[in-house]
Amino acid sequence: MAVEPLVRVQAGPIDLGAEIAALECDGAAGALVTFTGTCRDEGGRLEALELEHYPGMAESEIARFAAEAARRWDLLAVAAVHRYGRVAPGETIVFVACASVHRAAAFEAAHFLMDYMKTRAPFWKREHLKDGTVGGWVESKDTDDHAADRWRHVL
Amino acid sequence: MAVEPLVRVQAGPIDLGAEIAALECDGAAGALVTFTGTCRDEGGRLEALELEHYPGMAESEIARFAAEAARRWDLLAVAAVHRYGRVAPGETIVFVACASVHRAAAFEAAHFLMDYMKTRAPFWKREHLKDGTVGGWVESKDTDDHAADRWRHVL
Amino acid sequence: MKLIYFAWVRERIGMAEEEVELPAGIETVSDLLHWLRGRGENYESALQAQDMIRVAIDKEHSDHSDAVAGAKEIALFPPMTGG
Amino acid sequence: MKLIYFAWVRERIGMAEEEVELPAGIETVSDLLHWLRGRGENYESALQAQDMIRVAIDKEHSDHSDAVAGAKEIALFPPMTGG
Repeated sequence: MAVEPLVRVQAGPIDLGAEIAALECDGAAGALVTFTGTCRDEGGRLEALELEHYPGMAESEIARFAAEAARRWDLLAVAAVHRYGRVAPGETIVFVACASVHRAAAFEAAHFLMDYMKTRAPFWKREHLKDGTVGGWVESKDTDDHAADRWRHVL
Repeated sequence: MAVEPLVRVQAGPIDLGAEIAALECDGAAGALVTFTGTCRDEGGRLEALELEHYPGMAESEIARFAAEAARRWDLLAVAAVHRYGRVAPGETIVFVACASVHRAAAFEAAHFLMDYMKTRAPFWKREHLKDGTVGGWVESKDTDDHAADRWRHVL
Repeated sequence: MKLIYFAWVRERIGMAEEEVELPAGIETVSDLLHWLRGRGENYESALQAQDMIRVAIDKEHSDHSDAVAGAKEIALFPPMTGG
Repeated sequence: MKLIYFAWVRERIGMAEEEVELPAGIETVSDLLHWLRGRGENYESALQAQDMIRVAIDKEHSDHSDAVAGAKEIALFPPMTGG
């Protein structure tokens, strides 16, 4: 029985406490793993990150990965929330949560979901610097691609 | 430069929101992974779990694993909180958090810490059932030992 | 067919989206990219590192060898940097 | 020397801790466990699955082959079930 993933793409801040509270999966879950990706201040240089996204596809791709995680691991709840627009240093960019009876399943599913979010969800980051200039688009990393690739061999 | 692990063993409830808020590790962290272990209701049979612990050693062993996690991975913050005494279904038994610039480090360190908490932290669980009887002591699982063992080969 | 661009592909081409009529002979995404690059400096500058360009056909990730026939919306963009 | 017991080891022995004077010849944890088992039914019942008993000397995990000399507090308990 597959769980219904909770997926959202939003411009406003992500409220961690509310997201975790919303995951209450009755009395069956034992293990909850959450991942929170936060906007770094890049040594104080960064004013904000601008996140461009592909409306429609962003939601559908994240929903696809979340469903895949629920198919591969024995999960009781899956949530994935991603922001777009301007994000200030210290604010949450992405939140992922996986609940399971088994901690290994919860850890692996959350890690899998994040590796895919990094490389396959249609979002692009650009830096706005404190000195008023607009920095370049953030470049993708080979390490992220390799991280996503390794899940092809799981299960 | 090793981080100072935040370790606590306590009888009262664990406040997730407060624990996560206390982890603010300035502007440098990008990735935060948390693990929350919750008391299951065992299909409605369970009134509460009773957690016996070895005062002094519980704290020092958890602090030792947390320091080991900070030594093996590049972490900006580590927290580990474990309850003892009576815990009701739905309440948090254990909370672990690892923050890092890199998500893989945060995921692996938190998983490592939990695997060790399960097998090496001096806590013992006993079930109190809704029918008023005291169930047996929870038996340890070979799978937990194997989960902890695999980290011997990491790094 | 609707073409839609993101991030520096959008910036270099100078627009977020456009409607195009594909000439005969454009069968794959790769053909489409080559054709677009011939349309002007802005397209060439956006798409010259052709291997790097990612493609979604009707909001699904696709390969350069995939057919474009029947697509309503084709999106072109740099490697993603979400999360 | 102080001995301290937890969980079903504590319950079967019937006390949480005690002070003991070890006789000559008790050099390792294993020796200690054998000696304790000879002290009565309750000890035998608690410690008969001797390989399963975990040991901490002065609050550090130890092996059955470790020496007990110099220890202030030795704890005996079942496999842990925290987390």
